[in-house]
Amino acid sequence: MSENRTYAHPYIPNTVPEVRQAMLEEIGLESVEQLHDAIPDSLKLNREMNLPAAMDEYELRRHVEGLLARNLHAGAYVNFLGAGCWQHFIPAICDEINQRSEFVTAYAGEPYEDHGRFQTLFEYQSLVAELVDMDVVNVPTFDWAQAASTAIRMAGRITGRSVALLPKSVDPDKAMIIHNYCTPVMELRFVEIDARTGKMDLADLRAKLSDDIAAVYFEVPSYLGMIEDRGNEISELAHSVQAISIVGVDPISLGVLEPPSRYGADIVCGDLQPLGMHMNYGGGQAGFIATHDDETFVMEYPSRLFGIVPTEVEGEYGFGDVAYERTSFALREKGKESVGTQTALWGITAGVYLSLMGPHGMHELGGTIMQKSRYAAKKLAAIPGVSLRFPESDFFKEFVVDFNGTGLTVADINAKLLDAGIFGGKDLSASYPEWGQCALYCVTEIHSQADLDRLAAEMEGIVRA
Amino acid sequence: MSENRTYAHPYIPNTVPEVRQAMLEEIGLESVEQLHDAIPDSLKLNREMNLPAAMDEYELRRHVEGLLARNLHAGAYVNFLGAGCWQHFIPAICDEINQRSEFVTAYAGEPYEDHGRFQTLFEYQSLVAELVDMDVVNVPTFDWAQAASTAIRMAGRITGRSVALLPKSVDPDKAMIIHNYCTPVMELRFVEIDARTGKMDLADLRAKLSDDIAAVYFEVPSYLGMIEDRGNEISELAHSVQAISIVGVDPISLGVLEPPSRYGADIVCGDLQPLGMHMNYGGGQAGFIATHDDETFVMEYPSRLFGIVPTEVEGEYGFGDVAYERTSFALREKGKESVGTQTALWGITAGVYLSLMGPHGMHELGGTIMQKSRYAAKKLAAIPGVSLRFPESDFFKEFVVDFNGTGLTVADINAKLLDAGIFGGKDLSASYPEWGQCALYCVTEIHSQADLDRLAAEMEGIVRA
Amino acid sequence: WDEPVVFELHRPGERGVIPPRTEAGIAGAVGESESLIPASMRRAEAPKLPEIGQAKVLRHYLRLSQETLGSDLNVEIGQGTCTMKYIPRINEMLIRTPHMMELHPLQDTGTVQGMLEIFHKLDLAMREISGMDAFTFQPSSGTQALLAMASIVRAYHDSRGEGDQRDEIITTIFSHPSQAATAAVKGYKIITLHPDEDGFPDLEKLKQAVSPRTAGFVVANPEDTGIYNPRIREFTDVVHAAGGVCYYDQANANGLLGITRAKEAGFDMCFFNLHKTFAAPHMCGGPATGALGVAEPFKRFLPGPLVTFDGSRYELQGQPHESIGKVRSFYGVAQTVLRSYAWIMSLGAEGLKDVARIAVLNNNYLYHKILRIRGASAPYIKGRRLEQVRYSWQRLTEETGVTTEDITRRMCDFGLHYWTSHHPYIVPQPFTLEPTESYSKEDLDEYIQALEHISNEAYTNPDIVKSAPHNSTVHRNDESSLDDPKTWCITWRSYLKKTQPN
Amino acid sequence: WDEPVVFELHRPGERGVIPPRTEAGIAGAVGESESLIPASMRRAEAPKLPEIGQAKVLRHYLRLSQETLGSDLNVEIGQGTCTMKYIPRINEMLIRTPHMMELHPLQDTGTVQGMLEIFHKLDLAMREISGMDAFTFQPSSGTQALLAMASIVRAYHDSRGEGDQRDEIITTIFSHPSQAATAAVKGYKIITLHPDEDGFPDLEKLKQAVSPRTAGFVVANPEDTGIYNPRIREFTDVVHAAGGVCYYDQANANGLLGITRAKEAGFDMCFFNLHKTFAAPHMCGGPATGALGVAEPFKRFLPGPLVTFDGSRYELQGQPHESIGKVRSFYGVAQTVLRSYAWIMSLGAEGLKDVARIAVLNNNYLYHKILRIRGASAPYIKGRRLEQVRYSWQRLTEETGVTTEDITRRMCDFGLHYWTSHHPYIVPQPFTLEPTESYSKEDLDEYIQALEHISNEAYTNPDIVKSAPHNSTVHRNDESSLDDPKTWCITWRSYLKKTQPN
Repeated sequence: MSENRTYAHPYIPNTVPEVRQAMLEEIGLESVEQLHDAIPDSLKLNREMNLPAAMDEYELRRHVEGLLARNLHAGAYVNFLGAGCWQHFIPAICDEINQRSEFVTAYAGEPYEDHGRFQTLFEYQSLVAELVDMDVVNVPTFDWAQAASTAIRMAGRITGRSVALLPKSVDPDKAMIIHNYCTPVMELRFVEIDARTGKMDLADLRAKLSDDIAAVYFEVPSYLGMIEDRGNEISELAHSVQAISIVGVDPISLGVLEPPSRYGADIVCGDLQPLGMHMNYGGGQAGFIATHDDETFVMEYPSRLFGIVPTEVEGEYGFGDVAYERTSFALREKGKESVGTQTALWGITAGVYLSLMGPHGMHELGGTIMQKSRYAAKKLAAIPGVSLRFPESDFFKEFVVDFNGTGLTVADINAKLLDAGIFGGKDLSASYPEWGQCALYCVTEIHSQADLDRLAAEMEGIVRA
Repeated sequence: MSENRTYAHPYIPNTVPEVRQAMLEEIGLESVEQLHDAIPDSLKLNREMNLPAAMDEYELRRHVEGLLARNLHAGAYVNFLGAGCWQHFIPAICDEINQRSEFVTAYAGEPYEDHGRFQTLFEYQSLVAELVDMDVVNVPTFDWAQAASTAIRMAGRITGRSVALLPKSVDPDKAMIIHNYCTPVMELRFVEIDARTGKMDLADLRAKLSDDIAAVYFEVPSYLGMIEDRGNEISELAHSVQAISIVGVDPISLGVLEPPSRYGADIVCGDLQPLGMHMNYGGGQAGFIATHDDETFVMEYPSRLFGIVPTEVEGEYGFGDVAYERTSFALREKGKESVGTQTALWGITAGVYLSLMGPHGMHELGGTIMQKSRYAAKKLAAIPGVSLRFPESDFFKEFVVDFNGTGLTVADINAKLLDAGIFGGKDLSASYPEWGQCALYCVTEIHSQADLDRLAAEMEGIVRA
Repeated sequence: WDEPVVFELHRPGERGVIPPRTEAGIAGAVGESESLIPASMRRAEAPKLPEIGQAKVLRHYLRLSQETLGSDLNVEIGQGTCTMKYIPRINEMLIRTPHMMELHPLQDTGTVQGMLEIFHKLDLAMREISGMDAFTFQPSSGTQALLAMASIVRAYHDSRGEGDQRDEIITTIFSHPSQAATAAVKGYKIITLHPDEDGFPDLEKLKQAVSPRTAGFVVANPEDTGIYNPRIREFTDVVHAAGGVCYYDQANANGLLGITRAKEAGFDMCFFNLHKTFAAPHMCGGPATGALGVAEPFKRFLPGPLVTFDGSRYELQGQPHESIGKVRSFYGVAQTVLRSYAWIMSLGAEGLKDVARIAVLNNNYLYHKILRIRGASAPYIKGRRLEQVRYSWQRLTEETGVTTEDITRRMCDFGLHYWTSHHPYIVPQPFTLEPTESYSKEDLDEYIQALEHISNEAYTNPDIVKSAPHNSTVHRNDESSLDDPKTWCITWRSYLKKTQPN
Repeated sequence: WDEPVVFELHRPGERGVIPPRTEAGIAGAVGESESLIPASMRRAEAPKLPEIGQAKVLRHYLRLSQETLGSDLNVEIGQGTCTMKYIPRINEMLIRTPHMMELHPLQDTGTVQGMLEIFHKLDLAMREISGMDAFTFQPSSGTQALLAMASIVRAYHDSRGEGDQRDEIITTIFSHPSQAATAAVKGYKIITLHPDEDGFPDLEKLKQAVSPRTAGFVVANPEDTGIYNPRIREFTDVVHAAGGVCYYDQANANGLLGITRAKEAGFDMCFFNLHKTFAAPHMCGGPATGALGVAEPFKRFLPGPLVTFDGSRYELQGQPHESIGKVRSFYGVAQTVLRSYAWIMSLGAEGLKDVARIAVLNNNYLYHKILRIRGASAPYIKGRRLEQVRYSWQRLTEETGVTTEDITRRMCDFGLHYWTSHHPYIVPQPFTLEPTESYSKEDLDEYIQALEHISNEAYTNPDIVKSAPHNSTVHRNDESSLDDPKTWCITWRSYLKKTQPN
């Protein structure tokens, strides 16, 4: 205790010496040291921690703002990085709501004092349900990778099997997360992708299907941007061995692309980040899982599921936990996987986003992304030495640009783009060495034609130099 | 009406064609044009307005952020401009509260649905009352200049006289505002200032006192930063001719400086901007007026005054308008001056600020400003050719630096400081040509020693170059 | 919440925030702060501000915010004349950047080109909307704009040597009280015209009122009744013929955007409240902006400086000697200038016209429905109104004893605002509704249903209305002390003195 | 507010926002968007999202926010184990800048040096606070941190060729359910130790439980009871001797900062919930951060990448092959990393110790007072507790029939949270309070008085407690449908199908 302090710390009111003393007396103690008597001296830290001196609020602001000022950001640069975290238009109201003190600081209250939180999350579930055309959606989980991991483990429990098939085009980082989460209970096997189209190689899929297979997982659009248009066929193949069809989606595509329920998906998962979350250096991710309203599936969710109920008062809505007894909160290790703090604020935000956008907004937005990304791809592919890696496949938002014909590395190109105020696409050369120098470009509704023309112009300058 | 629009504007729900049509039918009209039938064609604008095309939210954000990015700001530069708008430390909670949707969008509701607004403004009045040591404070007015103008006119009505005396050191802009507001009902006469001390010339004051004088107005600290230490004498002189003593103060000085009530002020006024308002290019100003709880004075306020009252329920507080019948709301031209929308949000913010700072915070802050401003003055005055215009006078926060010995103009110096990331002090050469090249420097608690040392070093480099 | 007054949260020793401190190096160089202050000026007794921990301060003000019914939270059509429209959230976000908040008004103009461009472009837009030739955004409310206009009237006549002779300003009873009050502040005698039977300002009375003493004529159109005076050009002609200046109170121009302008109606000046028509928030009562525009001959009287543009650089240019000088520090409420600029850019010419049309449509829909409520009426002409209507509960009061003030308190139980009218109550038992363009049909229906419900209560169970509020944070005030100097308490310290004497 | 479900606000044609559009030049170059989508993949039927004007969406969510009792708004000590402390507003403001919000995680590291420095400096602070040797902030909650630790246990034993043999993890019944659940996710068999009579984990039982099958031991100390196990070092020694890994659940380390550390207690790994001890907000349930630290021998198993600093530049460095890979996309919740860094910088070493001491002082004051309330008790040892206590209303229930769930609902009427405990209810009729350092004596007294009041009610008028809530936004739920697949409604569309069949 800082005995020489003449006033309290603003965050710790009872550091007021008189108050502290009165409270100690009340509980029969003489000094604050006695408070920790339960801890043996041998375990006590016998020195002060070596940490920087405390800052007052203004010092802190200046210090942190000074650090942050060293970051270049995608609001000031033109950014073509995507690969799991995407820069989209965020309506101001999304931030207004998720910055509300009430939502920022609430946690796990009861349906009565936190009625608003329950309702908001129920609404989130309901709005995503419409987007993905499913009847059940969970309270958000950590991210797409977690949602996919859980979907696969749900499939494992439902089928009593232990192998999942995934296309090799899954994001290597996501595959690592799924792998860690599934090990050692389930095994992942990878299906080849067609070198020409970038899509799953269905022949290889057929070859790998067997009675061991719990699930076939695939993505629309894929990590590499391709729109998989044989979803029905893949789901039917999965179902042919009584496996479960799991589809990962970018929800922002669903204003224009068919929802997976229409091509046989049993479980849908994906990331909410495009629906109103700032990138936040990767802190905006949040996963969702959706299924039909089938008890077999619902009872395998580890997550909380909020349901709507009547109350004592006619016509009034209340909200509560559906089938709470599934969860590890109720059953510890006997519950379904585990549940804890997830990403509720992003669920609320995604709900606000979808409420604002409506069906027309999502449709227009999807169309705009289709057009702008195609336009960018076309402009880039027109540059000598630059081409598309999968020119025959339709894509949504992202596409693989092949720089092998330029004689330059992606790293070189990106360094030069950075000088021009542009964050170039993600370098794929480490993850997919067999493709040489390729990069994944992301183009969304936020890119103006001028931005895309400038990218093409700068790129042309770089490759011709 | 945009007949070809297939959807509503987000801000105007009833632009939905079907809804619009249904409403028109309900009121018996056929077209929206008929809505304005009351306006003769001769008065109608017979063309579309020539305005830029509407932007969607993202375009707007990018457009405005692009414009704002062209502004250099005092968060990134080191700023020594004050002169009526000061850069101070603003606790984060001030912004949290004044950005609350409820306070941003409320207006003029009744004491029941807007209980919080009434209470917050009553608390603001009460907190400022402690700071200035007076029993009555108004709901904020536009700015210090308006508060001073009204104080002078209150004094005119109370005394039945029509002349006010002000020292020549009053900010020329403020004097213009007061002059306009008082003309033609009252006349302003200016008292000389002592060329050596910058303070009011009491001999001249004595000479100008007469039975015509309604009020003597002076400031502590003055526009030029000086701490007037003869307040008692000035008030007594004013009272000697039955005039009213009006003191303008910078409220942030009152943690260390005596409040004007202690040296005879009858009316106190000033600006709230230092108490938690960002500079906002001059949009943060807000004035206050304070008096004793004397009916003669209270009944001359034009402003709303919120009072605390009991309610039907024992121990509960309610709030309402005190002596509403004074106001122009009640009496139109027969009310006291005029009242309307003023600067309530800044009043709320100042209340939050004072609640956070408490007496110790205000005391420490005042001391810090005293020390830092003195330090800066000392460092600058040590530079060859640079001196203080009024070296003998104590000052608070601001001081006049004399560059006549450098052979450079303030404009030259400031241009060079700008290149070094510094906004130099306000150029006084136009307002006070008799002093040659002088500038008003403002140093507050936000300046670190490193900032001040850097100022001195840059300055030295400039004058030696 | 049953929230105490902030002083009651005081606990000695607690701190809300620690302000920046003096470095040891500075203290060493200049000494203790006390030594730098003349002895007579050192504060002897610390101000009795409360000492409160940070969390508790935040909690207190957050709770008070929840007890405030912002327009964001309700169907805000009950504060008629105030044009409580939707405040676009994007605009509020745009101003929250250091590139706006941390600008000092005296920065070199080269460092604030973006800000000045916004001022200039809003000026251009306002000119187009009004037909005037130059705007200032210095006045920080409608009242200050009216004061500035009255000042310009005086400066104008002074410049012509008629300043002393022309000492009367003519206004109307249905106009905002500040029209009369600000003219009086500028030393004018006020002549107030009452309406004719249909609620129109009376042209004959105006003709009788004008004289060589006429300095100016100020009027709103439509006035608070929502009735548009189609003969307005005749009015301005009469005043001009008498040598007076005509200035237009367009605080609320919400029903007129893109439809009709000050210029064609013959006005020399007008102002728009950016916090009404142009979607800046009201912020519990300011800071606000009364954007003041004038025709070319009056430009030289505007308060300065004005923003100019030479095609490459924006500048702040001082005004000539004839200017009224200034009415507010610096250049106005820059944040609100930005907000309104952003709002106009979100709508364009077509959108602004939609605003006017839907505001009038909504109002006439509401008017149509409210006239069917038992006990409600709308005095004066039976025809359409523009953007608002002043209604009357005269019949309801006569038949049930329930007054418009009772209904004010009862509406609060429905989570809705309701305002009577400015004084004096020319319309008996008045209430004034203005739905603006921001509310949907369902929103209007909700408001109408609440009024219907209360009307039914008045006829069947009037006590429930008279004893309202029943659902507020607080119960009914005992207002008896508010007008008595012995008992009023305008601050907490005064309350303590008056209620705890010893 | 009696706020409808958002779908009920749907009015065809209304729009909340217009997204960015395609320029004509782009559309001209590439054609209609439909033409770019394979025919089979064009969405045939639009999603049935509601169409709502912007003002109405904002109003809806603002009202729902007001119906949510954030910790900012109340004396938040009723959610024991969650460490609901004051969330400094400055930290929330600091993250709201494009320099944070608009960073893409794959930007060149040269463009995010400030961000990486914050990660690195928080890592250093955490090392000092815990005695561990390396931290990752990737896990996005305590549960994910526990999963990561269980994964590391597995990777560690795999690396030693004992992965298959060691298939048991030992935990305790008073620990968070996720300790057991995450270990089970990683395929482990769970052994759960029950406490001894005084509430301490039982060392003898541990000795019986360990074996060559022991992979790890996970425990909190203190556990949810607030009882600190002073023999913890003997526990970790026993496990180590058996070849197991010891990992420490320090989700809540609020009573220990600067007092004692994971290292000295013999743990190989620990994690801190930044949203508990380190003052990041809970955000209705995430995103959160479980900062995971390990001793040097375990560093190679951490998920990657880690931030490194060579004295001049910060880098993201991939992890070796033995790493568990990743547990979450990218690097964690960067905003919360910044928040906690800022919080530590606001306190310094001395301030952190003040946190621990005042948290324990507040808890013991509360404990002292609550034991005096009729019907309340605190099972197990009678001595002091650290930062929280699990209490019991067993006697109250026996004597009045009022249960802890009844009290949950009744506390809501006082504007306060109250939480029972995790399942199973080892302590009968449990409730768990944790006052943290953030609340003043008066705050604690307010909470105590509410419990006293309810205890009195239970003994005098139990129905008022049993029939609560009386003051909530909503009335008591009929929960009968929640566990029945035929009637549960997890989405609005499901509700419509199940309640409007035709």
